[in-house]
Amino acid sequence: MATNTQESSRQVDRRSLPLDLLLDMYRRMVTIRRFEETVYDVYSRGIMPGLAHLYTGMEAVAVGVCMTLRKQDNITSTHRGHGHLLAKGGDPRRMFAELLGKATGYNRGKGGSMHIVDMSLGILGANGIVGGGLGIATGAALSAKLMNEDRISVAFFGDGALNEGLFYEAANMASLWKLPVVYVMENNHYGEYTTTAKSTAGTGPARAEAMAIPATTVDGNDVLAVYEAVTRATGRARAGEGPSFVECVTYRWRGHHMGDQGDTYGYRTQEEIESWKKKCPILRLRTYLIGEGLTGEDTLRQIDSEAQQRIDEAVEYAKTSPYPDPSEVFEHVYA
Amino acid sequence: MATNTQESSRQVDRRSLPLDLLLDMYRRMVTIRRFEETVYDVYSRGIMPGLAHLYTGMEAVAVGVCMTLRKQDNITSTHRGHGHLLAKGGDPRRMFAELLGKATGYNRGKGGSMHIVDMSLGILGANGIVGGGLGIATGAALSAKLMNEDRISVAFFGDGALNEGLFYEAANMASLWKLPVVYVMENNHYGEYTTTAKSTAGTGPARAEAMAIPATTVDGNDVLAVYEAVTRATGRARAGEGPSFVECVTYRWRGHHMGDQGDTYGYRTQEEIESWKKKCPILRLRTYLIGEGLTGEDTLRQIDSEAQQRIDEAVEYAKTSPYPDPSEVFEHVYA
Amino acid sequence: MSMPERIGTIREAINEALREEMRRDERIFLMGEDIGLAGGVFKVTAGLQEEFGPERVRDTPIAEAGIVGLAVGAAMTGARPIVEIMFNDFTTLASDQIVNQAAKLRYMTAGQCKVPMVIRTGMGAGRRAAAQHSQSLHAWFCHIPGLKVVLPSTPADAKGLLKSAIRDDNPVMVLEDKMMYGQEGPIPEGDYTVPLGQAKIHRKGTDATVICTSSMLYPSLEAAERLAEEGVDVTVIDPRTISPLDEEALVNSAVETGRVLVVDEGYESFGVTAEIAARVQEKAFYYLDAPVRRLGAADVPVPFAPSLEDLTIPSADQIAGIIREMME
Amino acid sequence: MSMPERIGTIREAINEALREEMRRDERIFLMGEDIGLAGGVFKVTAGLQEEFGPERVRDTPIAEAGIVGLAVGAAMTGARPIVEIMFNDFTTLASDQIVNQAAKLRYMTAGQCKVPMVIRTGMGAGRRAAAQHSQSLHAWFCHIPGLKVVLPSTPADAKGLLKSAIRDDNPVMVLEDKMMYGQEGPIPEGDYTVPLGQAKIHRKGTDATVICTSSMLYPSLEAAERLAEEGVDVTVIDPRTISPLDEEALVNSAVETGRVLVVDEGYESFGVTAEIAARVQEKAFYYLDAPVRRLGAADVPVPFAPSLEDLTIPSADQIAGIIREMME
Ligand SMILES: Cc1ncc(C[n+]2csc(CCOP(=O)(O)OP(=O)(O)O)c2C)c(N)n1
Ligand SMILES: Cc1ncc(C[n+]2csc(CCOP(=O)(O)OP(=O)(O)O)c2C)c(N)n1
Ligand SMILES: [Mg+2]
Ligand SMILES: [Mg+2]
Repeated sequence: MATNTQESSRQVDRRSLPLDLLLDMYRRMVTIRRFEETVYDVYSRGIMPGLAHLYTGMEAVAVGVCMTLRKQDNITSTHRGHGHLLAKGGDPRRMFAELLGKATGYNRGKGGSMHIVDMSLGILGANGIVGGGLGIATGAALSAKLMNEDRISVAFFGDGALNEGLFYEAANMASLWKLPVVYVMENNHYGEYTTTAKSTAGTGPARAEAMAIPATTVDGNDVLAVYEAVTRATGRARAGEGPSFVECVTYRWRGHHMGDQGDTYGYRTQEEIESWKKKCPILRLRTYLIGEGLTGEDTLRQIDSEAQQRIDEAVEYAKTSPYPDPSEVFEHVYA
Repeated sequence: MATNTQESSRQVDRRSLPLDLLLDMYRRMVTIRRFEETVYDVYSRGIMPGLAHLYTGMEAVAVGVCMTLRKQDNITSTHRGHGHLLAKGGDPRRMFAELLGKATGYNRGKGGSMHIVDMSLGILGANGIVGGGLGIATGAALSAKLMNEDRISVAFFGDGALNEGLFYEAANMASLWKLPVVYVMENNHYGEYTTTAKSTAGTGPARAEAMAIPATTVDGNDVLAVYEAVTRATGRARAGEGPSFVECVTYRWRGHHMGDQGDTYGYRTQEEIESWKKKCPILRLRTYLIGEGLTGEDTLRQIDSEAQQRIDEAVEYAKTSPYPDPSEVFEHVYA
Repeated sequence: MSMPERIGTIREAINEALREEMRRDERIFLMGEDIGLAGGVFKVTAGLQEEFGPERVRDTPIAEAGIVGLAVGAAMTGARPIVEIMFNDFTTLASDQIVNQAAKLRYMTAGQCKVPMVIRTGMGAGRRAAAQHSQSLHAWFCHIPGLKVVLPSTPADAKGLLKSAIRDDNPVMVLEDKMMYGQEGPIPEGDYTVPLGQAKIHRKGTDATVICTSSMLYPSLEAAERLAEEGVDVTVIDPRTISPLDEEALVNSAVETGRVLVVDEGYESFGVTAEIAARVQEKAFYYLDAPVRRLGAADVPVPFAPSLEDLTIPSADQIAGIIREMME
Repeated sequence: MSMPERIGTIREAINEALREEMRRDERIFLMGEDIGLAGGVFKVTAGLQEEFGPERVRDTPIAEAGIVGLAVGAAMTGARPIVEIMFNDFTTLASDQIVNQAAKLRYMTAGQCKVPMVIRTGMGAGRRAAAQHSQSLHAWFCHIPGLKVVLPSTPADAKGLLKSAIRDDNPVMVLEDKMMYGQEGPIPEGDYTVPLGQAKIHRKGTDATVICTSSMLYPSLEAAERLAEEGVDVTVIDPRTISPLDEEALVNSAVETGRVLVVDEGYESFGVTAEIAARVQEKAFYYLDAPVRRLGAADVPVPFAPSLEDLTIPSADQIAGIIREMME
């Protein structure tokens, strides 16, 4: 979370970004990828309960956004939350333990994939309700303003969530009250099995602009483009200029959730998936780093293997952790 | 409802409108005015229970819209519904009886001011929930399309209702599915005691356009301007081209409801009210009719006094009607 | 009933009821998220879009309030919409449209209109789906005059009750337990209906009565089997329609056995078990040998961890345990 | 309690509690429709924007789900929002945010966060406001683990309970009967709190117990007066907090008198009276001389016509009549 340096200037020139920032982006994206693909494996072997919505292919969005944030900044995430949490600095061990319903998990096994929270990192939660976090992120921005605290909010949400009424109610207030919040729409072209074209008249950015919220669309597979656009948006937020809206166009490689992996349900073609795999966001950053001569294969391979190791450890940690005590079922209902 | 003649052409030249149509507009506007001002009197004398939200000053909107509709077309109305109902052909006697909670009322006294329905006139109801009718009107348009019935819907709603999420959910579907519905936003500058500027970022038309719904703003105190704009919108609907959005800018002369009449609550000035009274929509049509030599004072005065008489009869009818039988309290819960 | 039957799942039974009703009545249409092309996330509507086309089996945006709102308007104007809200938890997003519009329009208008629509939704815990995908909020709907509330527990009832719900001229909430979609049993072929408001006695005993809803039928039957071995003879009765409730059948059974346990998967407090217990104790008071007991889901948001989640759902063990206590 | 008191209305008591708490704790802010400039449609928040400014007494757009959603996020991040939802009927628009977010976040996160917020809303019929402006839906909130539910019936309780609700670290629903805003009574000055979860005995008798909530206190007291003249000595007890319920106090009274009537203005079926009746009969079964009786609002959408509306609200006549029946 050391990227506070951009705060003064809102224009980012990708060529001026420090190497450690770029490598950190790479590291986080790879960590997400390894995490998700490991979830895929573990789930496929039947040792993971419940639902899991994988972020594979969308890594550049979470990382491009969260690298503009500081520890005290808040995010709200979605049902497809692993990437956001890891990008904001979440601990893969406690995440994996949560996915297995263990007492060492972030939520002591009570939340599972869709409800992980880390208040110390400003992560206000994944959410099982599509669009459910939009009010929360906006409210966190309101409290920052009211209590004069130096923090901003980012709400991640999907192209499908754009059609829930809550967005308009919350964003309207954010616009009226100039709240420090950035709405990041992850347009991966589908909400479950329904294409954006069939679910959405008009576009996200147009809808935001109609509420006087500046909006932009970026290539969500280009982590630097995301970083650039969101830096402008967070800059506005930090300067008290109000909310912004950033649409990131991307794609999920895996099924909507683990239950339907491999099955296209007739809603998309294998070719489409393959064509997007060619636009892999990690490969793209890799190629940039090497192509520009900023780093070498070895460094990146080192990062890759460290990431894999970190995830393997996380799995091991999770597997060997205890289940919560039965008595915990009645704990934490009230504060 | 004899204005079906405009259906083929969507461009209205006000100079070509037949006199009987113009006089009908005038008659309906005056009827609404007399109805509302009589409600004001009756309420002030303490013989009317509950809430009443008066439409005085906004008559041109309801009439300009409803004169483009046929009997089978549907409307949904709001808490401020008397004008819409009368414009669509509602019977003032059964309306007044309803306001007094009488068994001869439209709803046998069970609904009161905010819930009057007349299915035979396609009136799907006033509504006590702000924005509550937006889904219903859109659904009526959907059923028309599904069942291949030749009718369209109009949803009336206020500038305040624009901020309820339901609008976006319903209008998005209308746009996607090209449903025959017209959204008529009555911008009277306030939702209760809150100005549009404080409640709404951006504008209604921009929000509709962002969902690919054609939108326009008209002077809501000019019945002919409303009629012209809505004729284009209903034309689109009838031709299967989908929804439209018409913002009508107007003003309510009376308080938000009868309980706060005379009290400006500090939210608006007496001068503002007076300045809008000068823009009286009835006076405006009157001046036009006489100024263009289309009719004479006598004819209009005749209409005025007939309207007053009709309302006086309605009050008399309502007053002398019986209350519903106590046993009715348990009737109509289920069909 | 001498109708031909076949063995099938609740999923199939619902699908069959929808298909047959849509063939019978052109005014019926379905709308919901991913119900068409994908056949629904629980595959309940599979194949229907193929037969009836995308107009009548309509995929919607993710917009629960809007979906129900449109259904209300369509129902008022002569269509007969059937809405799927994927998870019961998401009906909260449409509460206003369900409660303030659909349920009240007939009464508020003194019968000028009717709102013949069905909302199907998946209830129940057990899928490790955590607190926002596991609720059974039927008590909410039961509390609202103007709604009918149906909870099938067998394939035959799923078919027969859904058909009745579809033909009813009121808004009817049909809550399907997500764990039961694969539950097998006989499905009567053809035009089989089960009237709304009629309980069903699944097992008749003399010592105690278990009144149970939806998937709670199965642990209740299991508990009854176990108790039978111990010489305790238990009636198991499923109201099937929770609102309106077949009070007479429940009270009669209470009078016969003198001991009643009510089991339901909604949160226990302020839930369906309370209403049934309150009515039974009032109407059968002088015949009761013990207080009416209740067993609902634990009063906690449903936890994700399987080891915890299982503790929140009423079990055969608990049911048998309570009946044993009552026999003392 | 030797605190100085003054006579004032429930409206004033609430206003005073809000004012004192806002002075005490800067993290508290109010949001709602027309609560600031206009002081609320029931004038409960009058003068607060003048004292605390438009940031802390915040007029919002008409957007109930958004308002509650923002409050949840603000509460999670250290603020202490108090939301006004004008009419209880409109809380249905925010059900998801109340039930799936506010109520569950603490549990789902195993205590990592808390959601200290209050939602005040106006319940109750009698204002000739018809079916969408007259509901008392507190049973809904009581059914949801993670929420607390408070219904004051006197000015002192209105002040003391609201202060406790504001200081509580959980989401607390405070339902204020709209007919009672003008109700007068003593208001203790200064820092007066009433703990959540404690019932209050308003009148102590030996023959029967009336358990009543919110505005039902007054017809219950009136019925008790009338019955006293007939020689029937009635306890009147108000739980004040409905969730968590002071079960002990209610059961103790049932044990003492042997006859219990529960009165509440929510719809009778599947409402608060059912839960209380079910608990009392279970815990006091062997002390009861008659079944626990219930009286809620009629199970119909609230009609507009005064002549009909009045029939839906429990009355002193009905209460006295039921107690008389129970004494036979
Ligand atoms: C309120 C609500 N409605 C429906 C669902 C079921 N659901 C879960 S994810 C999803 C699709 C969301 O699409 P999008 O917002 O584009 O996110 P993506 O899955 O593509 O990341 C749906 C419909 C839900 N969880 N919550
Ligand atoms: C869901 C809901 N929230 C709040 C209210 C209270 N209320 C009644 S009318 C009104 C203002 C509506 O403003 P607008 O839509 O502009 O209509 P207008 O009164 O100006 O005609 C409000 C807030 C309500 N009836 N329903
Ligand atoms: Mg998507
Ligand atoms: Mg307005």
